[in-house]
Amino acid sequence: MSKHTVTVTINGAQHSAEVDSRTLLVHLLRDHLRLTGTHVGCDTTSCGACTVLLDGRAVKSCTLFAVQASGKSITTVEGLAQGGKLHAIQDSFKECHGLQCGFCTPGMMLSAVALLKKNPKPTEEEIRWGIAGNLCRCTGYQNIVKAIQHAGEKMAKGG
Amino acid sequence: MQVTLNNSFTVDEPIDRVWDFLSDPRKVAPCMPGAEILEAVSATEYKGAIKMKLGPLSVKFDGEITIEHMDPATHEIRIVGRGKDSKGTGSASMVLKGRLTALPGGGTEMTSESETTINGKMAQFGSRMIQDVSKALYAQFTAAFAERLKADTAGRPAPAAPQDNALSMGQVAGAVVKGAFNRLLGKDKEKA
Amino acid sequence: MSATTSKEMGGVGQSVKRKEDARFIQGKGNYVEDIYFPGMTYGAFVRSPYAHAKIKKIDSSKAMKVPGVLAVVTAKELAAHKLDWMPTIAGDTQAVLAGDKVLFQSQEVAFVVATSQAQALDGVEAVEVDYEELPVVIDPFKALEKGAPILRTDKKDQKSNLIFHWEAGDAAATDKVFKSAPVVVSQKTHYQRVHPAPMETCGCVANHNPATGQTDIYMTSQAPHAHRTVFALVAGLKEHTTRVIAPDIGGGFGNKVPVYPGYVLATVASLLTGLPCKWIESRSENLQSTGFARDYHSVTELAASKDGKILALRVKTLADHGAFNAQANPSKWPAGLFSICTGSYDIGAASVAVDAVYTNKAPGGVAYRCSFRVTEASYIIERAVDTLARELKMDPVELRQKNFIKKEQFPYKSATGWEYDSGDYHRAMQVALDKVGYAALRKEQAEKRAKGELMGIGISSFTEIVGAGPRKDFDILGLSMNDGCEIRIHPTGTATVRLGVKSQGQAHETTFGQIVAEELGIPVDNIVVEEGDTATAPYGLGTYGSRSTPVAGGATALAARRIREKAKKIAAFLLEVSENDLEWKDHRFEVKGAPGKTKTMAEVAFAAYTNVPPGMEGGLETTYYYDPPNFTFPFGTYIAVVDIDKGTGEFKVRRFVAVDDAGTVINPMVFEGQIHGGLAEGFAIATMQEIRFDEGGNIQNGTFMDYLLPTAVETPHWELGNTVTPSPHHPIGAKGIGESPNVGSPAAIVNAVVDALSHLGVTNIDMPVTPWKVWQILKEKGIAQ
Amino acid sequence: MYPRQFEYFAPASLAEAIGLMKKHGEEAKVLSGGHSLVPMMKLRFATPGCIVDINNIPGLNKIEEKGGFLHIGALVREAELEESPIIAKYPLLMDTARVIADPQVRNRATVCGNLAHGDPANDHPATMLALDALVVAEGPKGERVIPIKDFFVDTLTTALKPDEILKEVRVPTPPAKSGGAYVKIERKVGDFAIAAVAVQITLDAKGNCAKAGIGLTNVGPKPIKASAAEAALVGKPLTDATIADAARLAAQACDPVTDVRAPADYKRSMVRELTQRALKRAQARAEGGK
Repeated sequence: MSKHTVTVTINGAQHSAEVDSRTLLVHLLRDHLRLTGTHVGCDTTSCGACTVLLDGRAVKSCTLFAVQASGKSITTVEGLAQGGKLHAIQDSFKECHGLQCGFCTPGMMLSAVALLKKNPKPTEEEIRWGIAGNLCRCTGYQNIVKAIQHAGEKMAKGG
Repeated sequence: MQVTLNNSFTVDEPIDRVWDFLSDPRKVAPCMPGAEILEAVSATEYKGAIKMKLGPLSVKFDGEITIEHMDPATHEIRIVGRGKDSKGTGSASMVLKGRLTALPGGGTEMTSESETTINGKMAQFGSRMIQDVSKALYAQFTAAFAERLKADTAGRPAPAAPQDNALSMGQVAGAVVKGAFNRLLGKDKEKA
Repeated sequence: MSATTSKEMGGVGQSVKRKEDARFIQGKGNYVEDIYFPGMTYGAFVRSPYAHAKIKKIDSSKAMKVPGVLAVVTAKELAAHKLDWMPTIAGDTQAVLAGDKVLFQSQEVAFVVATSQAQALDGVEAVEVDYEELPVVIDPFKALEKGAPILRTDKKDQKSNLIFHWEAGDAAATDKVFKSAPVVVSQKTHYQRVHPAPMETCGCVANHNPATGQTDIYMTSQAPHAHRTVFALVAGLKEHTTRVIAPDIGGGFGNKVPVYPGYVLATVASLLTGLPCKWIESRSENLQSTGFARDYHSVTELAASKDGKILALRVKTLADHGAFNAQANPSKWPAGLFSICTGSYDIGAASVAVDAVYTNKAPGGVAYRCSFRVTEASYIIERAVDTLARELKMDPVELRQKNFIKKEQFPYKSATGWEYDSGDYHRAMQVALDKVGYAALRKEQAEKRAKGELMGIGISSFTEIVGAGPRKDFDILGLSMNDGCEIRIHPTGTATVRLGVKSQGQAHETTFGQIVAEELGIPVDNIVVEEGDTATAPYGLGTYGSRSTPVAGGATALAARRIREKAKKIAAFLLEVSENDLEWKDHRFEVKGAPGKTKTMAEVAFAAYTNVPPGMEGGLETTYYYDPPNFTFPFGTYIAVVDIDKGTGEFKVRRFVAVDDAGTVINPMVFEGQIHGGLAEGFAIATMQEIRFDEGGNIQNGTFMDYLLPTAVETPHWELGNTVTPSPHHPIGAKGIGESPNVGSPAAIVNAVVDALSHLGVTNIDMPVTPWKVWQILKEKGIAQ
Repeated sequence: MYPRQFEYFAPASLAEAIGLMKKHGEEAKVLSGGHSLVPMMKLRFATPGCIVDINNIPGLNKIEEKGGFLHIGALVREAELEESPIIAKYPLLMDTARVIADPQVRNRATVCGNLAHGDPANDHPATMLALDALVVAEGPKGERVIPIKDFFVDTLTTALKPDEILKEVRVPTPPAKSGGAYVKIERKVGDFAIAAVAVQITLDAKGNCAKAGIGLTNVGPKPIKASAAEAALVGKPLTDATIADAARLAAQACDPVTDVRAPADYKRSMVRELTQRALKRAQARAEGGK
């Protein structure tokens, strides 16, 4: 079987698409569904630009076949804002200047969201380890760390 | 990338018999796991192929084997094999220098040196593995050489080539070669 | 300059939150790969597995049978349109597709066009190329030896692998000083080959419309206008019907300055098929075939008096340029601004010589977060000064302070001919020393040494030269390096600002708006900044070499001032006073001595379209092309503190203090962000990044698995400080900050590690400084086992 | 990047999976976490014609202690291992799970896959060698238990037959006064080790070493069990001298090559250095420390 119909819940909405076996999850998101916020930055599972949440866990969508996601629930950067309100992590990245070129930002934010879910009040050290799967070339990470801390505080206050 | 390996071992056979074996690529080639001679172009030129399988990776090189130098007086030989990966993504070559020395007790010592050069995709992405693989290949080759030589000179049929004569690390090497492989690489040193 | 405007106005000096962020944090950025057109085709390259080989035959027949494959383009097809070769920025020629032979591993050999990317890649695998391997030249020193294979056989006059020999300074005078100098030190260094590796790789979507003749080319370009002109000159495209659009760019760092074969071929494919064609590079292709940086082998000599006055500098460099000279440097400056290597020091005599050679490596030599080789220059002088300090048994701080160009010496003419605009090096150094607690650290180091522990303190007091450049001397392929800014003030008082530069993350949409807000009193929220589309943007040579603020920033301020001049006339008309009675105060026009009588820019703007003075041309817009009178010279002092693990050779940057001075700061938040990023890249270069080849020319780190970029875990926590010494000639006194941190930081880190080992007689470790290199030294010295 | 075309199957049972493996032979590859295989497929290094995805097979994702063993099923992800409360008893596993790749990869990559790939650069092989684990393979003829020391045959080659699937790994539950540690030196976080050492020890009543396991990562063509070093410790107190001696023997047991990571002599020296560090940490843990 080299063609498959996959049905995936993405950002709360169900989508079906016919894909090849070899279609990666990131191709499904970008090429089939035009959710282009998820980026591809490498070919060796190294950079994390393609990070999405798969059933709540951060995964690299370039290392998963689309067919493997069938029946699962995915959150991409486009699904972070709810009801027209930005997610705390989005606000914090802007507030703390946690991004420059913006290319790594979606993946970085999704890793951060997963980290904060597990550890709502991480230390700087824990944040740095928590985003070790995401590369950024612009920010030197310092303001990303700050943004994640800030988001954690905001979320604790219900923001 | 280049990998140079040296090796020597002793067989209880007279030097002339060993020389006969060593100077016949049709006998030497099957000692290399996964290698086969497809066609003899001349007495010193052959066409051959070598297949390798390494976990999920597999690669096949097609090429030529040439005896560039052969001196029965000094029992020295230089065999060069050059091949290209069948997918066009790279090349491999091996220069094998062998020299035989008669031992006082009637046996023969074979000293060999191999220089393997890999260019292309394998050298680019797989350099982490190449040295280990080359070492293993060479060890298996020299072990099989000793084994087949013994069988050949004893007039026994050569040990059957593994079904699919591709190098599948370890599995193909199997019981016969494995022990020799470890001895040759000095892997038992830990126990010593 | 401290902020003069309110937070709402958002003028110069305010930490205005970035306007571009809104789309990026919502996944609504628009990068080249995000562009899709109906019927779009996809292109992918067949690349050479060999570093040097003759191409005997290319057989596309099997590839053409692969489902979805539409075309296989080879050099032969391109030659029919005279497109098989293209000029490089450095004025050399580069094969668009290899014809007779390949000159580096991963060189472009054929281009497969298919209906999907997957099918294009299937097609690539099916193209059969018959190569005959040739001897490979990898070592640049061997490239110049007699009997070395000559690589560029396509160039009739090329009798060796030497590309150029270039000299600056006064060799005779310098040699004379060296002959009689009491102290001479010599420091050999290799600034390794690195790759900028922005997170987004290069790509292109070309869309030719056969019906209209219009060709739109979406490109990952740091210089869209320059690229369109090159396309026009090379491919015969008409500039007026060709639109180059650089949409959002996912980082550039110099990697997106050259013209790559992929851009050309996507365009050719679209022209040939009449369908849009997309080409997106994979990461390994990006690392293996697009513009690398550095690869300077240098010998740096300093002559000094016994009490530490530096008398002369002599530098000899061998530069490895790869297979084609595709470096990004202004035409008349083959080694770029490398002759700035006298650095922050008042040195009486200097001579610099650079030999550049061809090797079987990918072409490049781009200005990677660097103003044309200033990074190499800064590195060699800052390393050599430390070596001299060691020789003289002086503290490296003291030696630097003794030789710094003094505040009162500016403008300062250097021995290699540069005129430094402004600086206060002693002050920046002092701020850094105070911040890091230098004296206490030296004390701690002495105590640790006594216990056998290894700790080092490294200093780098760099001077940059940015803002290329004054057009009488600086051009790229003949295009002078001045840049335009267009400002349109709309009737309701909002503004559109268009620039010839192109942000790749530098926040131009925010900071250039701030300049206009400052100059015209229009709140920054009412200003939109547009870049990257040749159909709308004024001409400019793009963003690299920290030139946006020095050049386009100047253009913006002066365009705004030109607007203000006209606005003043209108305001005078509206207020019924003479122009001379008006002053620009609190960001609006006010009648002198009559505080209530004012006109805001919004009021003037409305009048410009509704009620202009009789005889005056309507509207309120202008375009200004700024030709900077000189470069700007940012500077600073960086101090790194490292601790070494004796058992493993691993080291940790415990502290890193960076004090920068880039003149006027437009947006402190963005300014700091630029420094953080530049420091991280400098740290990466000092400790990890390197493109290496084996003896067969096979790239050893062509993926992100082996081309190492630091994660948040390795990256140090930065401590920043700054001083402000405005540029006297720049309209707002700003100098440009994006590259200083990358220029200054590698030397600080290497100096720190060497300092930790200096008592053992160590004077150099070449980058990247890795644990195993440190361990080897420790082992040699009998410290590690 | 797209792999070459392949057939994809997602069997619902182990039997079905084994049937598919048997049917497709050499062309078939098992997909669990996929973080070794998929990158190789994307670069078109690995070009399997058939993928047997075992992710939908129920029952393979359990981590449980029973019968004196910790059972780790084929689909247990590194992150699940790290998060499991049981793991407190297995500090060596905890150390290892934390230094494999990065958080996203650990959310997908499986412990068993890390073993089955047979890569000497992977981290769990050394860990399991130190722990004397058992590998359970399921094939057409049923279940086969392979002691870990016999499992790694050569580079990227294990004792698994083409139609066998690694079903679980069993780690002996350590007795009281046991401790372990994994110490890894890497070029950057998430990288394969330049060298790494896994140590598991049990102390006797007198505080002497009753049992020692030492595994080495990425310093030879296959994962290495430093048996001589292990033997040298048994019955002895863990002093600086005995530890140094064991470390020396461990360094002798490795067979590294010079590559992009580091020269061979550095790697060998690191095995010695890291063995000492791991032994000391394991000792502290066995004595009740962290």
